[in-house]
Amino acid sequence: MPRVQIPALLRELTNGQDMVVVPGETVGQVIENLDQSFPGIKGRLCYGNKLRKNLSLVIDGKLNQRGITQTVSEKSVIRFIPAISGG
Amino acid sequence: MLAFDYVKAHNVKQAVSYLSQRGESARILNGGTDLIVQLQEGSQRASLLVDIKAIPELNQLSYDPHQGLLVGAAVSCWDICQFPAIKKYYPGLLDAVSLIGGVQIQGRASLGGNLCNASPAADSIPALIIYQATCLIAGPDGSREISVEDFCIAPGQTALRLGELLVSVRLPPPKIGGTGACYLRFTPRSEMDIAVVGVGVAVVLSSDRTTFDWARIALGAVAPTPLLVPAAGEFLRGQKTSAAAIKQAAQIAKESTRPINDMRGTIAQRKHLTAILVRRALEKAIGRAQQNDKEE
Amino acid sequence: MPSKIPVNAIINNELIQFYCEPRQSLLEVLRDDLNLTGTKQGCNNGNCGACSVILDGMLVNSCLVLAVEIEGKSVTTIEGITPKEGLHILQQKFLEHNAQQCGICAPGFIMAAKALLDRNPDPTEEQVRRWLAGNLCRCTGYVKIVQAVLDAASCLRNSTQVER
Amino acid sequence: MIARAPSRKQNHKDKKFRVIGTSPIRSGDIDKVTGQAIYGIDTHLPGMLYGAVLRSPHAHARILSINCLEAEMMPGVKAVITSADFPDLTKQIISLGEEGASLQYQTDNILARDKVLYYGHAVAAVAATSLHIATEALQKINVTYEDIPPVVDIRKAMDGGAPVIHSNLRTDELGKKSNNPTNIASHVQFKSGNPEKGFSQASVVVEREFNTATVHQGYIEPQNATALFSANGQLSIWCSTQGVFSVRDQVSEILQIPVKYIRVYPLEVGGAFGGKNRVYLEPLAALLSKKSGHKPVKIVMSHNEVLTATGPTSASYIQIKMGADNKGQITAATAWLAYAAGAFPGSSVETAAACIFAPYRIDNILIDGYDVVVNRPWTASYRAPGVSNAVFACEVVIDELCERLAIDPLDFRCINGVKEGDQRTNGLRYDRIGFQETLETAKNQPHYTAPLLGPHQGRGVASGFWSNGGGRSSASASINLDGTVNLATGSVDLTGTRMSLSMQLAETLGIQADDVRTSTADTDFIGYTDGTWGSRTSFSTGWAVYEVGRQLIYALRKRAADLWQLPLKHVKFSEGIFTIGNQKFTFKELASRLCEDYPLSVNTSVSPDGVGPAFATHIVDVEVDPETGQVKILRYTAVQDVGKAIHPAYVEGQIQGAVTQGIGWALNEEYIYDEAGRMLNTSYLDYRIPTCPDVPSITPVIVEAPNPGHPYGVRGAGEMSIVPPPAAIANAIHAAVGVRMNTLPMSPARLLEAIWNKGLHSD
Repeated sequence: MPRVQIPALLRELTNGQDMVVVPGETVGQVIENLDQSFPGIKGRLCYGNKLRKNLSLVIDGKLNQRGITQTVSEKSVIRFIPAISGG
Repeated sequence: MLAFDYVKAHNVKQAVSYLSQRGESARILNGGTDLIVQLQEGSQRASLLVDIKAIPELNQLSYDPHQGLLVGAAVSCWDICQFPAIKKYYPGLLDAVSLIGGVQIQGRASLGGNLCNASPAADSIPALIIYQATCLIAGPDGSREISVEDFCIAPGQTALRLGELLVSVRLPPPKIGGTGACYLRFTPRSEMDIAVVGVGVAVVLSSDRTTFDWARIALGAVAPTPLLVPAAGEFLRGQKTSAAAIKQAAQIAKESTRPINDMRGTIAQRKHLTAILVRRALEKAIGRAQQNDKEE
Repeated sequence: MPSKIPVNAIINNELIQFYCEPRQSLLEVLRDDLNLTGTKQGCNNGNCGACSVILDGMLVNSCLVLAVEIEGKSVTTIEGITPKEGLHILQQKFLEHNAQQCGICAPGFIMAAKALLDRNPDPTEEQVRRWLAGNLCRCTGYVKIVQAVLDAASCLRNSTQVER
Repeated sequence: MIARAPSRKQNHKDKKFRVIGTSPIRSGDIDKVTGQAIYGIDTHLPGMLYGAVLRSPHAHARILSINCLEAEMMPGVKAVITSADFPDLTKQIISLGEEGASLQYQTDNILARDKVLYYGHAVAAVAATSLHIATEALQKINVTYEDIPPVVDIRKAMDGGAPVIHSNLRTDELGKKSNNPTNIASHVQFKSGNPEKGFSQASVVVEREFNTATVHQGYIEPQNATALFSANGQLSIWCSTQGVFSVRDQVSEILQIPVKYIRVYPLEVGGAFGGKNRVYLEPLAALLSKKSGHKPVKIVMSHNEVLTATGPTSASYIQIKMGADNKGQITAATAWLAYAAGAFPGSSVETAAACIFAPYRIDNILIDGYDVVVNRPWTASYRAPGVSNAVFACEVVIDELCERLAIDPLDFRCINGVKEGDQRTNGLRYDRIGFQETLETAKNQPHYTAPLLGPHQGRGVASGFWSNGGGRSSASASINLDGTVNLATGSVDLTGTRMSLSMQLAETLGIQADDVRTSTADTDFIGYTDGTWGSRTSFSTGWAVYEVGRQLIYALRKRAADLWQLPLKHVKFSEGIFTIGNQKFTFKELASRLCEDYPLSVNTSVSPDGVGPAFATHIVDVEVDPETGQVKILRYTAVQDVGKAIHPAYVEGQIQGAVTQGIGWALNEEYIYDEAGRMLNTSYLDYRIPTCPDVPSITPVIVEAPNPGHPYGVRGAGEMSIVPPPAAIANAIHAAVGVRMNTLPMSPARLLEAIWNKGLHSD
């Protein structure tokens, strides 16, 4: 099953765990299921049904533009990192 | 910019009458490098600008071994820097004038403008003071002459009375033999900057060049107006040109300062730099005095 | 509204009459009234040199000259040094050395460099850097500008028929 | 036809280029040296009015009333506007919920509503028949203020007792809001491993704090905008911007005008460096145009306005703690970053937090970042936003570690430097990167081993990281009958990207750079394209250009196959030559032959993954005058990995320019405020950007570790080299006179004070 790296500020919701295994075939499903086990976490990652504007999605170490619709594999590692601005 | 009228004066009399008629709200336009900026910012207002660049007396630039140097108030920094007699006899003035702005400013800014803008940090004023320069002033009640150190009375304020006009600046002839002078300033950038401290020194050394016969030290940006430090000059008279004497003179100069904290420098920094620059300027002036011997 | 004054001047070798208010700068009149927008507006207070023009042989910031002051005088702008065909050697060298990035300062630098080379055909790098102190460039770090000016100087020295 | 998703990994092994890597002259640049290039400030339309903006003389005050009557009565005045003239955004903002805040901030920054939040904050605007009349009219607008104590200092702003700038602001921690009003807008955190444990394994631990001042991009062309709001509802805008689409969308949101009615025209831009992404004047010009009876209105800021009222970059307060074992291995690092956002939230502290330790393999890390509002202009991006401050702190601490461990600073960086496969704090994994190459190259520079020639001279080094940007780009290309190609993209060209794009298309098609004519299209004529920021244009728009090139080739192959009645696979293209059966054609030959009766044009839009991060290592020699605190830069060598230099001469220029901005940041540039929160040094006389004699002839050294995420290996070149200079110079100053500077700028006054303090302590 995909694994999710929990952002440091959200580990208060996962009793300190920084990596959790969550079922799901898309990022969206993964977040839903994550919220089942750790209520409230979806509200911290998403605004409505979209990732928060100031978060970027990282899958297997690579930035991903496609947001919650992105499909993930059994071995995927999903991360949510602060978006980076440029000059 | 607020609206104003513009007139070109063709002689001193005309300029004086314009200035008298319009009073406070008339302003003299020379190079404009300060005035136009001030008018744009609104820090200065004027109903009339009197352009004095076409007045012959204000464009004089002459040197005579007996009369000394005469610089019309409208002569540009550029022309001053090109004038051979200034290079030869008034190196301290050349040091200062060549530091006023970049090339674009040099061609427009004038010695008279630098004086009349009366900035405490003006580069040319300490240099004029060390050469005992005097200001020739024309006005409704005729003309008068005052020494440069008395010309600036407060930041941005001069001794000019209503209707008066600075015509020219006169520098007495250099003392013969053993003379040297120097103006140094400190700025964070190497160009296009305003002095944090400016120091002018002039010295006359004994015939064997080992003793100060005479010295004069003036400072910029360390008081409300450019500052002559007679005590430092008097102390040096008769002293050997030793590191100790120079250090002492620098200390006297430092103690005479009344600097402020502002965006360009702190009190401590300005006092400290005064001593440093006085020392360096004296060393350079002495060097020049001895250099002149080799050339003569 | 204040009335306008007629001014007669030679601009880029042409006798021109225009009307302006005393408070209008030469820069403003060149750009807005005479459509000579090659002279760029930068800081408008004499600190950046983008508006450099040559007034009776002297390099000046046109933002610090009142248009009424040029009565009877001669002004040369970047448009005035560009030959009918080809480029001024300084313009050519700026291109070859990639001395312009955004390019807003380029006309001012070229006018300043011309004023230098007109007086000193063989400047040292230090002389070039000092002379250009009144012109700010925020893109290039000045390196390629200085190279372009030194290169143009040597070309001018080595050739007589290049336009000046 | 669908463009292949530009994400597959590129193999750059023994790639030979014909065009890429050369430095042709762009004929378009001729207009820049003759003065004929048209910038925003050169815009002139028939019947044009001139606008001017009234700005707050207070850093923090309540607006009690604004009376414009007298101004409106003035002859020549055609329109006066205040925030009351903006559409009511309440509904819009509520519907956006949390994210509505940013729209409110945007609008309030353009014209203050109930409060002014910084010295220079816009309050009203006028359009008149001349600029002078407009500025006179400003003085006839009567505003009554009620002063509120300002807070301009970041640490004071974080104190409980500080004046609160936004009563509705709460600290956001990834969606969780604090309870009480505060000036701390958000907190971001990165944590990995166990820092405490890491420090306990260190043989040397260095902990220091740093302060850096607010600095400005310092572009020469002031912000300006010209707008024509036609009677038919069409809004046309000509302005000095990094991104035409970004302007369109911001104006659309602020004025609540559908994007289809807004058209933004790109022009030459006289410098931007991150400062020309946000709109300031465009909505004002648009409203004034509408209110003045649909006349075009042009507004140009003075440089005083540019400095006081447009986004500079953040001042910051930073604490760093780093530990290393006796082999020079970093065992743990923590950073506490507080960045001043200015009047509204949104500093680049998150970017800084993500980049600060990125060059090093560190198992135990804790990074906290705080975004803090203060009564200063709203900060904007500036070349690698926020990273120079952070890297200054990190690399100075590293220099001290090296000193204590007696390890060569470049060796130390080699030991700890990241390599391909390593992972960043934020979880991104490095693909092919060039950090180690920059270190090796720096070591081998003659500069690094050259003797220093005088007293009080010192040499310093520093490295740095910049993530570079990706983002959305569109391009369209059409073939001319002579076989040349017209290329249009949505990327504003700040410093020569039209050339680097021409070259990438020419390379793809096997033609010469000057066979491609590249222009920037306005918002009606090209697909959505992000602004020219994040060093992204040669990368992302380069991708789009590569894709349209592939499409052209594919289309020509299909046409040739039809004409010659061959299966497509027998029409081949490689090395710029089409092989059709046994005949060979150049691109030009085939194009002119196949496009006469049936024109060929293609377009595409991309949003590529595979952004390649950049690294740089700089060496600098300085001479310090210990009696005045003045620092002279004697020699500077900047080694930077750009992936692939499309046009090496332009890349050199980018590096030299970035280093010079870094030198200004390091030595003299800073915003100076009085107690009332008014900025004092509001001109380029006292805001001291480096002049020509202030800098040496900077030596750029280009390292090329191709980015596998780009067909030609491009990473981006524009920003990276502004990052290391402050640290490198600080380290050189230490080598010269033995003082560790922890404040930017390291101005003569500050360095002198540091030298005095050292003197006092050393005896």
